[in-house]
Amino acid sequence: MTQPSNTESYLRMYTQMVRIRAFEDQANQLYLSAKMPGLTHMYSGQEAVAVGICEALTSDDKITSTHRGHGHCVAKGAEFKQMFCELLGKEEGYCRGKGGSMHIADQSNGNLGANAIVGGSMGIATGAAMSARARGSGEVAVCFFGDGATAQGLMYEVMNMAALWKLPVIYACENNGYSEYTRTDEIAAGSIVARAEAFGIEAHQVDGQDVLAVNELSQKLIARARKGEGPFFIELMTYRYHGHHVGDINREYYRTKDEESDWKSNRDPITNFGRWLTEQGLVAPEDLAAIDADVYKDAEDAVAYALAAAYPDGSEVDMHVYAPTDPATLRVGG
Amino acid sequence: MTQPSNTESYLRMYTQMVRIRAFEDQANQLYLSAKMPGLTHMYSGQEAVAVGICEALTSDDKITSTHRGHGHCVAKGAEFKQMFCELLGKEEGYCRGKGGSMHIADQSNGNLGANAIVGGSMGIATGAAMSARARGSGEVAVCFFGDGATAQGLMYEVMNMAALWKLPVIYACENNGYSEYTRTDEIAAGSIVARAEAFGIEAHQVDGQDVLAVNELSQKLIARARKGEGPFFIELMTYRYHGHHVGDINREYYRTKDEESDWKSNRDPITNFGRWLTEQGLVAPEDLAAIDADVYKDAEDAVAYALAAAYPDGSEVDMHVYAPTDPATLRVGG
Amino acid sequence: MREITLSKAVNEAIAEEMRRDPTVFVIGEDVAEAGTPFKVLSGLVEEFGTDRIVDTPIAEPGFMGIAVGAAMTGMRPIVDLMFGDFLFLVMDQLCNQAAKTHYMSGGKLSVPLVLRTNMGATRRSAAQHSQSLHALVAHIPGLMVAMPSSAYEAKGLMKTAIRENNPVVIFEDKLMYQDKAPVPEEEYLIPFGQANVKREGTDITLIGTSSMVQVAEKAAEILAGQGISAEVIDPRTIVPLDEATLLASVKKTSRAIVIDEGHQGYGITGEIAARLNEKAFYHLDAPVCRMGAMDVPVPFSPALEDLTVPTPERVAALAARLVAGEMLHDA
Amino acid sequence: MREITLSKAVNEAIAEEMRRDPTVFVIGEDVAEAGTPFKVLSGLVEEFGTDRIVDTPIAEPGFMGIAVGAAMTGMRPIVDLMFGDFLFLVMDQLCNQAAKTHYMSGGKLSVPLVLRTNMGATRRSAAQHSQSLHALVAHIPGLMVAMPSSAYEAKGLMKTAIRENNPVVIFEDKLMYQDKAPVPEEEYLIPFGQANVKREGTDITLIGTSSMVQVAEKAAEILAGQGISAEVIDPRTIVPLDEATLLASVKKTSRAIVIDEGHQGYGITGEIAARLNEKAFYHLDAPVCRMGAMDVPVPFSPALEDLTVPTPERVAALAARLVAGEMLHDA
Ligand SMILES: Cc1ncc(C[n+]2csc(CCOP(=O)(O)OP(=O)(O)O)c2C)c(N)n1
Ligand SMILES: Cc1ncc(C[n+]2csc(CCOP(=O)(O)OP(=O)(O)O)c2C)c(N)n1
Ligand SMILES: [Mg+2]
Ligand SMILES: [Mg+2]
Repeated sequence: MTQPSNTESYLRMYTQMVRIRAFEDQANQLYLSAKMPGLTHMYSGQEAVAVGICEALTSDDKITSTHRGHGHCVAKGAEFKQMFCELLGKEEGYCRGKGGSMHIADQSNGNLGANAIVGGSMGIATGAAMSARARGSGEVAVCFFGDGATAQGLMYEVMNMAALWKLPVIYACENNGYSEYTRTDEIAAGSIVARAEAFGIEAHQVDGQDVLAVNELSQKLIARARKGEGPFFIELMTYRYHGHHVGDINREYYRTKDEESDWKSNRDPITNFGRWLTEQGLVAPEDLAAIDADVYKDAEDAVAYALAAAYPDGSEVDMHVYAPTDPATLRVGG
Repeated sequence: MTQPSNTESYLRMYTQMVRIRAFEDQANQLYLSAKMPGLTHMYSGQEAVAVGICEALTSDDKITSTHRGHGHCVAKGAEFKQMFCELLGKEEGYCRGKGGSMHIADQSNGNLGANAIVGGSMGIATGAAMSARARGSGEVAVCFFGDGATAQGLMYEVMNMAALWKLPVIYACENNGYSEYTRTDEIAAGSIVARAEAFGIEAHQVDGQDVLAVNELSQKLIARARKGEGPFFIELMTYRYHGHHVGDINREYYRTKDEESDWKSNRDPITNFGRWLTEQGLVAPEDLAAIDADVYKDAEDAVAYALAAAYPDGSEVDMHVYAPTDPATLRVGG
Repeated sequence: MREITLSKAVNEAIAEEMRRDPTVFVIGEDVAEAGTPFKVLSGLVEEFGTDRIVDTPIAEPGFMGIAVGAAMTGMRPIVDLMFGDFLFLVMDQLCNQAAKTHYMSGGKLSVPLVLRTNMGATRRSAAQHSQSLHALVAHIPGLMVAMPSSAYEAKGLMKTAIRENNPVVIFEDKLMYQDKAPVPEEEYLIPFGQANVKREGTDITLIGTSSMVQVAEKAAEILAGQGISAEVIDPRTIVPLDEATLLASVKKTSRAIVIDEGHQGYGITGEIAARLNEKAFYHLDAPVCRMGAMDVPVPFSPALEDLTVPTPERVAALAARLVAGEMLHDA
Repeated sequence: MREITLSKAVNEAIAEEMRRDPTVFVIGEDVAEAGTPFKVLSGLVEEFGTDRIVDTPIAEPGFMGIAVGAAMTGMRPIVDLMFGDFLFLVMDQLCNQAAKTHYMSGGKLSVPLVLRTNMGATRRSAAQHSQSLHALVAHIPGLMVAMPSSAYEAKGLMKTAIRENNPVVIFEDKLMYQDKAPVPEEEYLIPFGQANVKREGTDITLIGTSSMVQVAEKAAEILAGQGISAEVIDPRTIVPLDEATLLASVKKTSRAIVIDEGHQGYGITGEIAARLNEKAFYHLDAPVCRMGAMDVPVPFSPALEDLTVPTPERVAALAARLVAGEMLHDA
């Protein structure tokens, strides 16, 4: 693989962040206009985390994602159309409409799926890393999870094994300051990075609004994990702009509007990275505006497509409960 | 409560350690002579841990115990007769024969029970501490568990809550170097005390063969926990003399006879404490021998009693599935 | 009589019992200021404070275990499990610890706690937020299992659950939180193990749990239009189960369908049908039939999800076949 | 034919499949040098090394989750769960993740793993080491459930389980590890969903799972002495269930008892009985009856424990009553 020039890679990161934001804006609109079945959790504000990390991965590398998973899915290479189709329960969705927002998966790009059990994917990511090593594939697995998920015991169980067995897995804790309607300091005692370190895992804290910082650290750690120096732990300090889910509108009882607008105005990962790109003279403001416009157009088109797309046929309801096994395999000598 | 003189308390500790050893020797004999239903796990070698800690507790304080629980049970004040009856499945046992060795409980002395799920009692101990505070009882709860149990995620979940809520609970990790047939360093990455510290919990490591060291540290921490300065974590370095259970006879494939005899000859908690007591001139060797003889006699008598005792009547089989509730309570105004 | 929502009924039950008994407390995620995502507990923290309405980290096994320990030592915790699907996370503490402690201790220790959680699909919440898992806990001796079918039931059963000296799992239907029903101002409790005959009938007995009681009642309406008289029974608690009332009805009508929103396969309908078949065999004109949720993970797509649960139309159609004797020819 | 123990049969099945397919590996506590506490896996680590026979810390939820992730990405893990009672600890990873992944991904991901664990009481191991919890997993769509009744069955079913593209839970009876049975040297597999008619008979069908097949066979001997001809059937897998074979038998004999070592209440016997009642109703001379373990936590005391499980004598007595028509008068 030839190394892309820095500017190329910067622009890719910028574009990917804008794609996430555009996707979420459309998804929110779908909810507000009552076209979305159920609820969904917006990733807006956290784009630099998913993009900074996923741009350091190959498409064979695996990730596991969360209930707030659209960002990871886009960053790992998914297409808008199949994503919106999935969110609307349509047959052309990544999971034929069976998974929806909280279970969206895109195995062709190494995304093993969002997960509606907080912390539920920590074993899966660790197992993918174990599998990568057993198969000699050279892949790395990244486990995305929130600060709230650090309360789940499963994390400590699998970190222990990952450390004992030196597995190529990166635990990426997206600390957005809240789990649902509760501040992180009310649910997390001590220090999150120290918890990983206690298992002998090298741990870092990084500004999750700075895509370059995230990407640089990720590149280093992923390269080292590939060489067998893993596992690693990263705590990424970030913020979610919307409520816990799209329906969480009145949230002043747990966080102030001032706090929200401070993050949005001063620490937005897209605005700041765009400003830096132009300040460095790497790109003209109009170029960025053109990217934005293209991406938003794509998103709108994809929404229109998905709205018009077909639901799965009723006969699908009891398909895919069990995976088929080739009968020849189940015979002697098979 | 008047403070006992030091010598009184030392002799109590000595006696309690001998009582545990005598109990286990008899229990092992019962197994070897095929009089014991099922298997059981010997505490021999670890006596200073249970006694050093429990002598710092009142009988209202709560403990939770493990599959290797006879030591905790004796140290918390239980009687031989009811214990042997329980091990033999007799009606006069602490649990009317329904629990057996792995579930022996003695709520009258604050022992909430052994537990056959490794790590299974960590929540229970933490909840007992929460309850103590809610009831304003001033009690402290001690959670005994092995090094192997530190792999269970539940521990990290409840330590987090205990730390957030400053509960009066002491996590007492008996590190005897093995979980079943596996060395601790093969199943525990990093540092056990650091794991507690990462949650902001003050943690100590202590020589678990030195009953005075254990008792001194326990007294301090328990007093502080009672004042609301808890939780605390103690890692007690110790050793089990027997196999994982009474049937684990050939164990050279996982540990050497040399290692075993080194601990038994040089680090035995009873021998060493006895020697110290006589060296200090606090007691004559004959006095200790007399204690030993008395205790062994008691244990033998209790075994004979238990062997002759009656099994529960068959009609007990479906008793105690549900606790009765006073019908008056279940009525309006009840 | 005033009408209140199921959500409000649960809230009232808990508040009344907390006033009555200082050892009762609530523990779970976002139960305090947020009052749970479904807002069922709104207002309680204002009255009882954060010492008795306790917000936890996202650690279901952990706070379930803490509740067991608290219950063993003089408190009466109400564990709030945000979604019934998370039962899988607390099974060890619930089934290996809470359920067995009284028995294993020979009756010396007891675990008076309530695990309140929910069930019910068709909210477009997909496979991990839509399950109805009461069959799992009903199988474990030592647990009691309540399934309220209305606001009235929810209040009365919750109050009993809190006063019980045993671990009780109570399943609220998420879809019913806003459903209103008449609920007296005066205190009342609903005893466990007493089924409620919601509608009398002579041709067939429809036994429904939780929201399936409403489904059964609607099916009975449809059947009435066809000249078929259906009796509708709500067992209220599946452990203990009021076998006597169910048997009396089936012996009278000679036919029955058991309707439940858990998966049909190896779920609760099999047990109830098997007991009725066994003990009312001589009186039956048709086999006791069942209708549970389909044996598939709950799909997200609305086009699929609605197919997975029993509906009044499907229940009525099956009932009509039974009454017509068509099941006999199949069998 | 040579006779080998059930323990050896399982060992051979795993070894053969590991030789055949490099993606198969074993993960669990003390599986390597110790070969598990029951010594079932002894010798495997010598042949396959510690990369493929992987000792874990005591972290059942953790290594279950790891197995799910490995299975989703090209491996075929065999998870060793030391006691069936620890199922409660792995339920979330097993039932929320492994069981649903194929469905939730619309068929794109699959989870080919085997969870091998055990069941069975009367070992004096008390309430947390004696449970038979297969009913819990049988209720969850997406899982397959196998219950071998002999060394022969254990080997053939294990080989099929390993080759299946779905999560399979396989329950071995702890009490049967040393039981010998004829097992051919040549490779064979036993397909899932094909019941085995162990003994033909005309008066009553005895359906038993796992060690209850032996109990049923002994009961059939007792009954033969009383002039009653019992047919004995082993379903082998309860998911998928070979309803056709069971129904054909019950239609022939007109009577049946389902025998299982799980708790009777809300267990698997209810489902099987309900299906047979429903689909063979017209042919039945008596209700399909059941005998499961008592609905009590397993007591430690030998004086109590032996009362909790079905025995040949009790099965035969119930069968004789059914044949005599006595159940009809009760019902
Ligand atoms: C096991 C489990 N418990 C509770 C929930 C309900 N829940 C969904 S998201 C969430 C908060 C998660 O917080 P965090 O991990 O910080 O992620 P964030 O939402 O902030 O991205 C909770 C409690 C769940 N889905 N799964
Ligand atoms: C959840 C669970 N997993 C596995 C076991 C089997 N088991 C019983 S004791 C034990 C080892 C425990 O080691 P440790 O905690 O160090 O205690 P020790 O035996 O050394 O006192 C294991 C694996 C169990 N009882 N419970
Ligand atoms: Mg968060
Ligand atoms: Mg140990």
